[in-house]
Amino acid sequence: GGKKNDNGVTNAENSATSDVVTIGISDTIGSLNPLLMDGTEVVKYATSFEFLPLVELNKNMEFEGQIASEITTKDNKTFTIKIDPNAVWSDKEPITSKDVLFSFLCWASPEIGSTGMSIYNIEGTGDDGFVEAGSDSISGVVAVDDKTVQITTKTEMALSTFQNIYGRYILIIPEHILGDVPKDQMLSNEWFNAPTVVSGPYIVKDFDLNHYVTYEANENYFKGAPKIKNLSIKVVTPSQLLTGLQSGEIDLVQQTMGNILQEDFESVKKLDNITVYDGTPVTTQSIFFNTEKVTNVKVRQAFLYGMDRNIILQEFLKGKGEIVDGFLASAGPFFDPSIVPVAYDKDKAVQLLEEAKAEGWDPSTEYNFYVNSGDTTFTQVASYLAAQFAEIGLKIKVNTVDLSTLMTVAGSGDFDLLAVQYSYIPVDIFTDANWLLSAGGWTRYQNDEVTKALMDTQVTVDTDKIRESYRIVDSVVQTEVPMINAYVISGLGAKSNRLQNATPDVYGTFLNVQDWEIK
Amino acid sequence: MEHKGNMQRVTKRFMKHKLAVVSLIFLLIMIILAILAPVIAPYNPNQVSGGFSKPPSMDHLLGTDQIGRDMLSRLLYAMRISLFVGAAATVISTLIGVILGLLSGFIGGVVDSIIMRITDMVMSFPYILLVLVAAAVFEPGLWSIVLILGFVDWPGVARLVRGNVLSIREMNYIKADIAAGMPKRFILFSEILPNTIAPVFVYATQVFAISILDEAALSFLGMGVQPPTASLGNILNGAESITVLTSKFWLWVPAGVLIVLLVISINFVGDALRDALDPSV
Amino acid sequence: MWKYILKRIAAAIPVLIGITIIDYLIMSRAGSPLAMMHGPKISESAIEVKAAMLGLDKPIYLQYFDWLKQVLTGNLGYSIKSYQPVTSIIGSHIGSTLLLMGTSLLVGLVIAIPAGIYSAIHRYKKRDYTLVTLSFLGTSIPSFFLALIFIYLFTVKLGWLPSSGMITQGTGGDFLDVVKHMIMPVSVLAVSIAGTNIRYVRSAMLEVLQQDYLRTAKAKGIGRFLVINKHALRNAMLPVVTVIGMQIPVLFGGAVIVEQMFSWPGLGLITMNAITSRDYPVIMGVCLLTAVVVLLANLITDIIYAIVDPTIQYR
Amino acid sequence: MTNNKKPIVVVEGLRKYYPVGNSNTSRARQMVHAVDDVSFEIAEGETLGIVGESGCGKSTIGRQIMALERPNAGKIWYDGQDITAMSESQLRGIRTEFQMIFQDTNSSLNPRKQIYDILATPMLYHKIATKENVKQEVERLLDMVGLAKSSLNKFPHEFSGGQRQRIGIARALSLKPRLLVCDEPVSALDVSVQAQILNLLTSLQEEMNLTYVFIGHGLGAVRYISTRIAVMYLGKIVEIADAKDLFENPQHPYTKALVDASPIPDPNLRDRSRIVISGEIPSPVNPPSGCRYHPRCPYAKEECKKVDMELQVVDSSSSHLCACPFYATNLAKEE
Amino acid sequence: MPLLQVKDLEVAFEKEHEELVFVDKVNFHVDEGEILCIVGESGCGKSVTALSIMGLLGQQGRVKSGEVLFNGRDLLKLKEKELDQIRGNEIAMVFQDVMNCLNPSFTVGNQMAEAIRIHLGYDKKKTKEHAIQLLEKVGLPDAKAVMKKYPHMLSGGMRQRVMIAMALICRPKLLIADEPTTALDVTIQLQIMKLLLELRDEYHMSILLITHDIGVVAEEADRVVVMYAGQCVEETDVHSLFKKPAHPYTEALLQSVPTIYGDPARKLKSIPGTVPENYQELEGCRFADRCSYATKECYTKQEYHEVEPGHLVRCWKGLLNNDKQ
Ligand SMILES: Nc1ncnc2c1ncn2[C@@H]1O[C@H](COP(=O)(O)OP(=O)(O)OP(=O)(O)O)[C@@H](O)[C@H]1O
Ligand SMILES: Nc1ncnc2c1ncn2[C@@H]1O[C@H](COP(=O)(O)OP(=O)(O)OP(=O)(O)O)[C@@H](O)[C@H]1O
Ligand SMILES: [Mg+2]
Ligand SMILES: [Mg+2]
Ligand code: NI
Repeated sequence: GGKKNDNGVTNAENSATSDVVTIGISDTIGSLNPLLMDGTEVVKYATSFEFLPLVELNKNMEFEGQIASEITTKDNKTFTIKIDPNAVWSDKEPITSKDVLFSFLCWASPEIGSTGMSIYNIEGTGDDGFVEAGSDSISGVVAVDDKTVQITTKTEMALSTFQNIYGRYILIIPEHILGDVPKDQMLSNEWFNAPTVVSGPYIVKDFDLNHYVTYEANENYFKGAPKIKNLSIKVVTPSQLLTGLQSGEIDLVQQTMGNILQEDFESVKKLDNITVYDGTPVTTQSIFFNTEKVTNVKVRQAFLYGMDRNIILQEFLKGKGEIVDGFLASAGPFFDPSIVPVAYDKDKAVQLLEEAKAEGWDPSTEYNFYVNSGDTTFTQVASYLAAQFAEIGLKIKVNTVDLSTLMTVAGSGDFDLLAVQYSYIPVDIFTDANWLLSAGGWTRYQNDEVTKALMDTQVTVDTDKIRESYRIVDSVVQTEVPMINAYVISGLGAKSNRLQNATPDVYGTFLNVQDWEIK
Repeated sequence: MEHKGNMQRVTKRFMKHKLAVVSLIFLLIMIILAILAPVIAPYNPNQVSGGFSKPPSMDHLLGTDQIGRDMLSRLLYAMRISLFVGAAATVISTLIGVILGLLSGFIGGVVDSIIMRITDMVMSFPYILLVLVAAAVFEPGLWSIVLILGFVDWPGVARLVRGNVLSIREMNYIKADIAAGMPKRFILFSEILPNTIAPVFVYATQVFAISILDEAALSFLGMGVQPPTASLGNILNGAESITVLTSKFWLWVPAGVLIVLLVISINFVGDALRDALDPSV
Repeated sequence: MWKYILKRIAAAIPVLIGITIIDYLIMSRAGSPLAMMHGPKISESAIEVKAAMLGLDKPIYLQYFDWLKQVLTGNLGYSIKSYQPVTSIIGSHIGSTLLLMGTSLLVGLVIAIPAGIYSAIHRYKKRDYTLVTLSFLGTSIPSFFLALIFIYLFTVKLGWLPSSGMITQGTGGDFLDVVKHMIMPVSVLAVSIAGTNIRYVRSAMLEVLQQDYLRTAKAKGIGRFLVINKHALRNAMLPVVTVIGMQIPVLFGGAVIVEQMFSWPGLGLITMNAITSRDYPVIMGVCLLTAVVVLLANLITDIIYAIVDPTIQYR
Repeated sequence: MTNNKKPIVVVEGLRKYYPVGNSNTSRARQMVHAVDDVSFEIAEGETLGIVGESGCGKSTIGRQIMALERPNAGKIWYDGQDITAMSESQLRGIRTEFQMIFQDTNSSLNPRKQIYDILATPMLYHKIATKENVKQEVERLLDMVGLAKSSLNKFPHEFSGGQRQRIGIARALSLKPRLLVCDEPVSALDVSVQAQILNLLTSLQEEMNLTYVFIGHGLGAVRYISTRIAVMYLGKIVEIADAKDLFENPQHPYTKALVDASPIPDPNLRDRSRIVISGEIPSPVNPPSGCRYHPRCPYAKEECKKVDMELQVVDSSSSHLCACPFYATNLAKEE
Repeated sequence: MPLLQVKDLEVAFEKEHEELVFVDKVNFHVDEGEILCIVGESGCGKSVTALSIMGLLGQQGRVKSGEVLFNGRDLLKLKEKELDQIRGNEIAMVFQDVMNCLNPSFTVGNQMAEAIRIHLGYDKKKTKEHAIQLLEKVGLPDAKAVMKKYPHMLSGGMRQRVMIAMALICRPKLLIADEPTTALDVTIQLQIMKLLLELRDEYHMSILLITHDIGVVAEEADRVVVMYAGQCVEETDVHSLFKKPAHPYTEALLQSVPTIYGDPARKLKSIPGTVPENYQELEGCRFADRCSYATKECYTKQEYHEVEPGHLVRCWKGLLNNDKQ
């Protein structure tokens, strides 16, 4: 950062750019086909500029209607979706139940075989989440009328969970355009590269998944024509986010799509053409134990006591984040402040290890710790942790591998410890926690108390009850330590001062994209 | 027993390249430093011994890195790793290259064609692509980098040796050996091999330089030597941030300069060796 | 000549197939692209369905044959990640990679050839030593390091040049705009190309300068200009042509890093991403393409060689 | 004169063809007819000179006699054994008996080996010397070829061309051969050194009862050292005779042209009449039909184009063979 | 005034950082229309002498002192540009190594044309005619076809003819031929020598012929300069050289040549030893160590003096040795 910023903003771009708003991201876009959603935020946002989901989370972590005006349930098994009466496609065709049914059917078609999410909990689908090949409907998804759809699930599901996964990730696509396309051609369908009809605020003009997407405003957007006519997404390296912001090549960086390097935080803040925003802390750096390999609870506890998370937070994250135990971060409705995170206690850790030794633990064990090489901050933290653990007599071997390898290792269980950046959505911890703390999940940790508590969250709509259930889960996690929450990141978002009405945050940044404006 | 007279001649000619002499001295010092790293490094390279990203001070002559490890110690160890990777990769590729080249040139015929086709293949692999794929596939680690780099560089050596063997085979002293009824192994190992060593040696210096650069590039891309093990490339990896680049010079300048100096010295030495070993002068 | 070309192409085919086999074997060790998909939102059985759809459940040699069959029909398959046809992914990026490589090569040679000649003519003088030292420096600077320094200087400090991409986002990208974006990546590549080639040109030139026919040319009194630029240069270019041909693969490698550093929309970045996501139809496509490019480059070098060197006869 | 001695080498119908050009690029195999149906004998103790223009196949014959290559056709008997029929291992047993001296002194010694190693290794391998006496043997050899003992530890590049040639001779002699093939051993040397080597060769021959095949294209040197001389043209022997006979009474028009073309170091003779033959030696890939010399021969007749002339005995002496039956008569007519 | 007069020419080369004199105070002249032969063993400085006349020494070589007067002008003082006016124009040169002396990348026609155009300024058509005419002159059948050929397609003899044709482009007054026939077969050698003699008569040029073949000297030369170890040791006309060689080296040289003429049983006289390696450092006669007549006086400085009119020798004994016989 330093002095150079005082010399004023250096703008290497020519003035033709001024009416284009560029969003800088540091991850490539896997696809622009909503059926190919791969779980990355980048793909979700890039595609939902065109195709809206039923609902979306806003800054306050409340669900706001997109296509749906509301989703309700009475018994946590049947969910009623009311489609916004104003909702229309860009060709002025109204968005109807047909479109919703069609979109759900696509996700359940074995010919398409979507792997972004399987909807196996919906009545009428198999264990794999697919209907019989050739089916033209899912029995659990029915149209009540033109603007109302009813979905029945096999087991109980909290409304927030329903909304979070089915509501947010299934983007509604136009049946009247795509209805006749054979299902096995949907994924490679060229139409998605240049859709003629969209429901969202923007429509793709040109793209190169590894480098950029440029959008044009959908003048018929039912929530109002976007004020910015040209929007674009630009893929750069994390370090270039800073240069891009400084030079004006980038107007906005959102926390989950663009990962501004920790080292650059100060520099970004110092840019005088830029306003920065601290994101809601939700992305956690989780360290999972393979509890089948690291069986001794005392040893796992020793790891927890032996790491000085405060120092890490201060030094590596420059204080941008928080420390909690368990899955829930302070944001969101279910957080229970009564769970006080374990404090760094070297002596306690040593003592725990002594006890473990007495129980037959072999102190010469070297633990394989897998770390994502793409996460530059945590690779450094891992080195730091290795040094810290060494002090209490725990030997770990840090293996820095790329994400694919990490995932393969995670799946095969060939690890002792594994660190992954994981966003637990505050309103729906269930989906992730339930999977992670199971025989098939990464921790391979099974505990009936936890399972029951998690199930409890799904059968009630009472926030206090849910909070209580999650408290049980988190306190078990704190004592049994199948997972350590190293820190919760509050990412840095940034916005050019010429851009009005936009606020980069973890959730809801793009809900009002049609109102964005250039000064 | 390499003869004194010959060695003297080579040494004398080498000495005329002043830059090369300076480079050689520099390299030797660096190699000694690298070997002695455990003894002379002020700190354990993986131990957090000071503040985070602190500029150079009396305690830490080159400052500390992002997690408070002593930069000087890390640099010494990094150099050790980089030199090791370079040297080991060079040894491997040179060995493979020499063996295949000798076989190819001496036996000829089908063996030659097969070896040359394989050489073509390896040479036609877009080289860093192969390295990248392999680095992503095989678990990244010191030895896999060494093996990958070693595997990638041998075709050049093989071709060089083969060419040499083919031309030496036509030399009259080989004919004289055949006429004197000397056995094949004598001709191969006692006559042909020693005469190809000099150019191979010169070539090996280039491979050495390239291997160090490649290791650095791979580590920089996060596919090479993995942290916490320090290598010159992955130290530089930390400098990708513009902030570090502009305001924390001690985190990247020493490593960058060291790579450049090591590689350029090796190149200078290799160049001078080529001159000194050239039998035609 | 045509016969020769055909023959060379025929000889290249086994090499190509060999390369793809090796590539495929390596790829198969890389693990499944589906590993990334495991997670809370997906059931194991859904992944099995997907694997069957992609043919990933078959033995590796069968997968390879399927792939080969596909390739022979001119179809490189679809990206597992984006389901775009590999041919169109490659097709839309090869241009910018070739532009970058070609320009860099050109710039590199435009520097290297005169510098090499100059150096050779002034052998053992200060200027020669300076140029040779510079050329060594050029080859010794890691390209990513140079790229960092350039970005620091020209984007951060001076703000003259954009640091990423090929055109200014959102504009059509006129010629000047592209040129501006190209300056840094091209310079980085050109520095190392020039560095390597200055020495090749120099030594080729030195070799030629000692040849008897140059003495003949001088003895004819045709003047120094013609002697150097006609008689010497033509012959000195022969070995240089070969060397340049051999540099193409290396150049491709260098481009990967430079493209990554400058977010250049070329094949390099595609490849890097494909590798990290194990998108092997794309990786195989790129590998095949680069192998073809390299083999073609070899062929073209040989043909150029034959054109410039009349002593070579093809049959 | 030579007839009463038993031949040490008999060459019969020797042919050696080489494929043209690079094997990768040529499709139809064209052949260089390097040596084409050549027969001769070498008697024990004599020196057979072979002369002819460059590329006419002289060295090729030398290499066949040395069994360095296998001929395409024909047989070579060495001391009654057919070496063309022997396996490589059988050959190794008798290889020491015939040795070779090369023209190119640069490439005939391994530049990285000391003279001692060059000379001692083969002797030790063949057990001609033992570890104890090998040094003595090497010194004796050096002495024999007129080099100082101090040369032992030197490298080839430390010697002049003449000295290197002496080392080459020493190496050939070290294995106690009976036959020595000298392939232009003096062509690259200066006249003063040339004379040294020629004299050395003759004295060694007397001393050790050696048989020489002396290949050369300088007629002077060949005449000086040879007892019998074969003249080659384009892969064939056109005339073979005792040295004196050949120069005083050349029978073949090509021999005559060669003799005429050789400069004589006496300015008083410069105005003698000399035949200048036109053109150059044709390509051995497609040699001319009939007598291969006919396109350049000033006396060529129609017949010469068709009939391939065989070597025939010339009346004057039974050891004088020539492949041209017309020359003498033609010459007579012209005069 | 002689056409070419070389006076006290001294040429040095830089070798391993020291300057070694390889041509030491060489003196000779070439008269109009004559053939002057320079003979000597390999490495005695013949080529270096010739090259310094043409200003073609290259980078490492340096003329330390002396004059090369051509028609009265000192060539050594001319600038490169002025020299180009003379090279190929008034003085032409033919080299020994025919295999390497023509540029392999250009056709014969091209290589001839460039010189014609630069020196004579002819247009395209005339240039071509001139070139063809010259090629025919040097006895190349089918000159038109030869024009289109690359050097590697020609045999050694043909290349040498092309070289000669190139040398003749401007009807030079002096032709320097550096061992023009050494690499060729005897029959071809004779053809080329005959050609040179014919051309000399036709063009009335002088030829400076460098050779190490005594036979060629005897057949072709008018006058002879004998060089040994960088120095001229004898200069005289060809007849007196063979009849009464004044320098022991010349004498030994003549006796060491095996010849097809005369008594074959005659034992060759060989010169013992080799040329001293560091002859630059020798004070006295450089041949003394190999000379059968050497005495103490030989190890002092030897003057190059005239023993008979036109007969120079660098031996204090002069013709004394001849008298003994
Ligand atoms: N190994 C080989 N491969 C192909 N052709 C060959 C080979 N060796 C010789 N030749 C050809 O065979 C012919 C005879 O060659 P050879 O070396 O016997 O000639 P030479 O009489 O010794 O000539 P020179 O006097 O030049 O040594 C030549 O045309 C030559 O090109
Ligand atoms: N370019 C050069 N660099 C260094 N030394 C040279 C160079 N050219 C010639 N010499 C030296 O000058 C000396 C004379 O060489 P020159 O070529 O004149 O001999 P020459 O009489 O022409 O011999 P040859 O008969 O072999 O052609 C030699 O000892 C040679 O080593
Ligand atoms: Mg030969
Ligand atoms: Mg010479
Ligand atoms: Ni020794």
